[in-house]
Amino acid sequence: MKEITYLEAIKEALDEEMARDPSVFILGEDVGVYGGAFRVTEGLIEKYGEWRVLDTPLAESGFTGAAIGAALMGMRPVVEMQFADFISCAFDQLVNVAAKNHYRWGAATPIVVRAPFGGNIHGGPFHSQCIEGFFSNVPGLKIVAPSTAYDAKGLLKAAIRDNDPVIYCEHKYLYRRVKDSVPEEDYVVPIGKARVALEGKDVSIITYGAMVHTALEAAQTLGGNGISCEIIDLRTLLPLDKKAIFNTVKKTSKVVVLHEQTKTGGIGAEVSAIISENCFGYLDGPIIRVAAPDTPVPYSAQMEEVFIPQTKDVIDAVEKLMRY
Amino acid sequence: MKEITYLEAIKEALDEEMARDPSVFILGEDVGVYGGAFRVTEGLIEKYGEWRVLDTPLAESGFTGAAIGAALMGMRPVVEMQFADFISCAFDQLVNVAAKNHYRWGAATPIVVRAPFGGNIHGGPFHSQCIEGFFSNVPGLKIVAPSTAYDAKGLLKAAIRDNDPVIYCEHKYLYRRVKDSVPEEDYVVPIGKARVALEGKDVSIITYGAMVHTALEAAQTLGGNGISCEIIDLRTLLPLDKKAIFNTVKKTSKVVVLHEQTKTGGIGAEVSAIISENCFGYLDGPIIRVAAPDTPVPYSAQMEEVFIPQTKDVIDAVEKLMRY
Amino acid sequence: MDIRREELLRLYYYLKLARKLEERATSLYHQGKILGGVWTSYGMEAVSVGYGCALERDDVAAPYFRDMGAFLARGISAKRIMAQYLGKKTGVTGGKEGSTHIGDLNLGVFSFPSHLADNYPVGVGAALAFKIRGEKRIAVTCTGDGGTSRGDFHEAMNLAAVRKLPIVFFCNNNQYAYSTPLRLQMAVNNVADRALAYGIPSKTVDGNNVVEVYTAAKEAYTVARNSGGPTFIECKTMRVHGHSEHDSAKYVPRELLDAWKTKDPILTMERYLAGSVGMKQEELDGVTAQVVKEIDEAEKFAEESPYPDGTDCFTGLYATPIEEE
Amino acid sequence: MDIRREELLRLYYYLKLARKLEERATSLYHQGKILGGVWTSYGMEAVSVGYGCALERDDVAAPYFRDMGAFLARGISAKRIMAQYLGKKTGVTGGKEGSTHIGDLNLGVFSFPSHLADNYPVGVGAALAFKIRGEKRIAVTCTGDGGTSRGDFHEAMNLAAVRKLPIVFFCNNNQYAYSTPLRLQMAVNNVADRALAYGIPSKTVDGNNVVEVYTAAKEAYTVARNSGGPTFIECKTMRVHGHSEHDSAKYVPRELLDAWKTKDPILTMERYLAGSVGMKQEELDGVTAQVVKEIDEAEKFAEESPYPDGTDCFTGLYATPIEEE
Ligand SMILES: Cc1ncc(C[n+]2csc(CCOP(=O)(O)OP(=O)(O)O)c2C)c(N)n1
Ligand SMILES: Cc1ncc(C[n+]2csc(CCOP(=O)(O)OP(=O)(O)O)c2C)c(N)n1
Ligand SMILES: [Mg+2]
Ligand SMILES: [Mg+2]
Repeated sequence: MKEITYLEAIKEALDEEMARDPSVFILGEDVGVYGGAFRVTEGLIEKYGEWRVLDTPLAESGFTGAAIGAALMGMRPVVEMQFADFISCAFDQLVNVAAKNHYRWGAATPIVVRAPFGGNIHGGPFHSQCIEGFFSNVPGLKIVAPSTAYDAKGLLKAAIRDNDPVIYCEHKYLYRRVKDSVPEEDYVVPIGKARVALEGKDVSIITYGAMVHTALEAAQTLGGNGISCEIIDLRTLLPLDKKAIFNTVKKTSKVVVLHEQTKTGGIGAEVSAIISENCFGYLDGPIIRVAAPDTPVPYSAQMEEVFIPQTKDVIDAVEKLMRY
Repeated sequence: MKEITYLEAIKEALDEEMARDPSVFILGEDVGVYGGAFRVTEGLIEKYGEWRVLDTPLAESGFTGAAIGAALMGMRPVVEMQFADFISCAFDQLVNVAAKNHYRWGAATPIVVRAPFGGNIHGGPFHSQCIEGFFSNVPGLKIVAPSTAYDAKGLLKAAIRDNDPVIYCEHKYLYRRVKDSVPEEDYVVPIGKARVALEGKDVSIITYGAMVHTALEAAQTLGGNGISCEIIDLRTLLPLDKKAIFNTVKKTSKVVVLHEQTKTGGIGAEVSAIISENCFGYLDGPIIRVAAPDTPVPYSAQMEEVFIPQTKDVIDAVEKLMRY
Repeated sequence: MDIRREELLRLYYYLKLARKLEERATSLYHQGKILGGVWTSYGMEAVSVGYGCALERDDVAAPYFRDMGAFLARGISAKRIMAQYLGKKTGVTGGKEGSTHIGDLNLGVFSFPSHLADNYPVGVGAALAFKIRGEKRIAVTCTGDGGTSRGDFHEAMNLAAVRKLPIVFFCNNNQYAYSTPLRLQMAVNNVADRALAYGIPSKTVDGNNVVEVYTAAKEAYTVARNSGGPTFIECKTMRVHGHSEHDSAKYVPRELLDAWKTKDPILTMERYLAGSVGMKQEELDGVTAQVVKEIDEAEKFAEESPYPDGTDCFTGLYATPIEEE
Repeated sequence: MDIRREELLRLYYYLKLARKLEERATSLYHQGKILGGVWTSYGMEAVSVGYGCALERDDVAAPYFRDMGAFLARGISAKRIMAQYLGKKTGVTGGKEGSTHIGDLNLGVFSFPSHLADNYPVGVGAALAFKIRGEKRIAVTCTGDGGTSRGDFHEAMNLAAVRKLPIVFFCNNNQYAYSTPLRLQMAVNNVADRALAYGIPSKTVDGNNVVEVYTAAKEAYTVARNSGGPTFIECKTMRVHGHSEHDSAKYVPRELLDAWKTKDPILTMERYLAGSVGMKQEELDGVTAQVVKEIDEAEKFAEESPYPDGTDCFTGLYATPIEEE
């Protein structure tokens, strides 16, 4: 095992997969010579050449479409959005071409779209968005969102090897702030499987991405107050790991769903809905969502702090629920 | 009062608003001389000229962006998507420009985007989609979806007069199949308000669009079996009319959410989640969603029939819930 | 370019096959047997027959919906296409999709996503794959005049030009996008002028002359195959009927329609074959007989094929399904 | 074109104001007072000063993020902009947005959505409104060389051309899109060549010469204002520093940077004013003094302004809020 950052984990996954499989290649803006806006692909063009680390014109729909075409011809493209926010420009290609190819005509489209998402970096409305909600009603896509270096590496490898289009939501706040152990040898984290980030018995906090760390912090304080939290890190947002979700609900009977995404129409809505539908008898309190308010992400530090769910918000929600 | 079809209601709303307010104009593909693929705008170019009923090049992002710019200059554009499915090409302009203008810099963007949506017309994967799910996690937009001629007219008028971007989901299956009474005089149906389509006491069916009629059919059969259904026609999908939803839940304590949209990440998830969050104590059974399966809309009649929720599916769900 | 006799006959065969197949589909539509719409390439068959027949086996095509000739020339059989129209299980997509939304990776042809010009970037991606792997294959893609107004057209053309990819772009310029005439679509005289923005060489050919399309295609394919980069080929033709079977096209001036009807691509080809090439009428009749037989068989096959099960709608979403334990 | 003395001084004033304001912002950034990024128009000020100053009061601009000159020339004060950088309540957007994401409908300037070229269609829409209402106003929009590769560029240019709308398109061609050189962005020699695809007349001007930009703008505005339709103006310049303050731009050849540093737009203008125009140094110094004073005041204003309340984040989503009973 070795300790690496979340960002290094992503880079290693790319590097190892490119070394392993010549059909893997990277395309996007400034991914080559510059090494990407966040330096995730730094050094790869030197190693794999300018045809496998391809600087594209500023044209998200065009290069995403091109990735789809290359995938149909047996390649495994990894598309980098410079910021997740720009995925909106490739929405049509992802939703109507990539997502539907297999169902419509049996053609597999093994592309990965890396989407550096999330706020807390003073990026304002266009460099902070959580974009998973755009795609959660789109059958045919898979969406993953790691919270640790271990999962970042393992999920990216799994995504690259998967035969379906995968949107890989990497939280840019975690790039250099999260560091944990990954094995020296090759491994994957299977798509579709959540993980128990913390075992507990009184209440379940179901979350993903940067909020996993917020939940862990909250759980520590709550533990001190005698409340034992179980934290589920979803890891895959589409499709959801229902079994893991139902298991924790059956265990604790109390649920807080936490995400940085805005509340209405977020992933939390679906988590809540499947619980109501399938575990109603196990619940002994309302399913509470802690999420960002329904607005764009504001720029000023004062507002952004209120906007993004904080540890305190989670603690309040759990305590409220425990009093129910 | 007079009887008109759903399609005529939309046309009348457009005509009357254009006559009332010179800043209202229409743009889109084939809306002028041809009168629109579904003939909704037929006759309007003759009346208002080619600068107020504007045939555009085939460029959804371009003409939606242009509508936004015109709106910023005081116009009230009504954009027609030829089929709702093509709204994906204008996703970026709607989500990142229109939806965020007011929050970001206080600029109102009074545009209406007409989106002929939904299936049951053998349109296959690209001419049958429900697109409301793409936008339900996008703060700043409003989404409406009428089920009757009365609402179609009143909501379109309200949408045109509203100062925010409104996505107007008109169900194309209903165009010529639904006919009801509208007043002779001017009226609007307020955005943000659901309606009770049928009063009942045992179970609430919360739905919208074409499924309102499916729910009504189901309720008739169920009524015969002694089960009294209350049907809520949401009419506005973003933001939801929470009060109306909570009221019916408090009344019946049993909820079926019904929509034609695919299940995961659909509007039903949010409806379910706000109920769990706010009315948990009133519920005496799981919140059941009846929705399309998580796939694209298949073409063949056999598959499409299984895909789209049918009256029988609603009856089964209600009966199952009553047995809970 | 010298075209061999067999090749000319092949072009003629596909022109006729496309025509007869779509005529039959149209009649099935009017009998109420096709539930969705029917959009044909009637009068424009030379475009996709021309570019489709000029391809080599390992090349790929990313067509649009009016490219029946290309689907056939790539090897998708009339039987499978007829069954597709009827929504049968034996159709190219097993009923999941309708009409010409067909593709088959084994035959090197991509399905068309309705969204016009979406296949432009996708086609470019195939060319990119060939370039990365150093394969001597090329890709082609096609859209209507209408589709060239879309952003994806622009992004695809530009990307292909910058990377000198082995792709040839086609445009079926049939002068209308649904009801919208060219003058409301663009302010240039030729769609080919659009290529100037990308540094892509372009050519405007008579889209009703299959030999001309085929010849221009072959030349451009050779350039692309030899690392010479993309070409844009505008095929000027005319949609001599409605946008689809439910459109009477009364927005098109009669004279324009009449003028173009005399230029029918099949008549044009027959005149050429009988004239310059000196082919006998019997030879042409032989082709026609073969085509009619094939279409009859296709119709019979399609009619007799079973419909899919309704529950087939649940299958095939993912290529790598997620195992639920 | 004959430009009046006052107008030349106005151009010079805005060049200096943009320069000083962005220099100050950069220094505030390095002091850790600006939390988001800072992207400047350093060395490229002539582009947006030129096109911005050439506008009439009732015209509107839909700029991109490197258009400080246009924001200032439209009348957004240095004070408000400085407060904007610091995320203050008195900033143009009250803290909701950062840096040059500013707009003010009262001053006829649209905010820039990060997504490059998104403002191209939006600008076209403003022109469309003027055309529909028969007003003699024009719109302008601007993007970088990078932005011209996007679909929205294409769709906007095409729409404006077809409808002959009163809009003038600008491109700040500073030869790089972030780290990406022109040769990886397009296969044409001039960005202006892109306009050929639309039948839009175009012009390439020296983007470091404010008088040249201004003159070309004025001419194109007159054409647009008199129903002559759109023009595309490419301003060739160079981004003589990194993409933003955190980029050292080491991917740019030194010689290129050095060559362009001697062409600084302010030096160029000063040479011109002192030379051909025969302006006295004192006059120029007077402008500089005025600018420095203004920037000092702006900084003070910004620093002393309050931050917004955190809970302001909940306000302002809708223009027509929905009443909850
Ligand atoms: C992005 C998009 N918008 C709208 C449509 C609806 N539509 C289908 S065909 C058509 C006209 C197409 O015109 P053109 O590209 O010239 O092709 P043609 O039908 O003339 O062959 C339109 C608008 C579509 N398919 N895709
Ligand atoms: C659609 C989109 N994709 C990516 C980005 C991220 N991005 C910000 S600036 C930039 C480069 C812009 O280059 P150019 O248009 O030449 O403008 P310049 O910065 O050179 O003035 C990129 C890629 C963006 N803003 N918008
Ligand atoms: Mg056409
Ligand atoms: Mg640039």
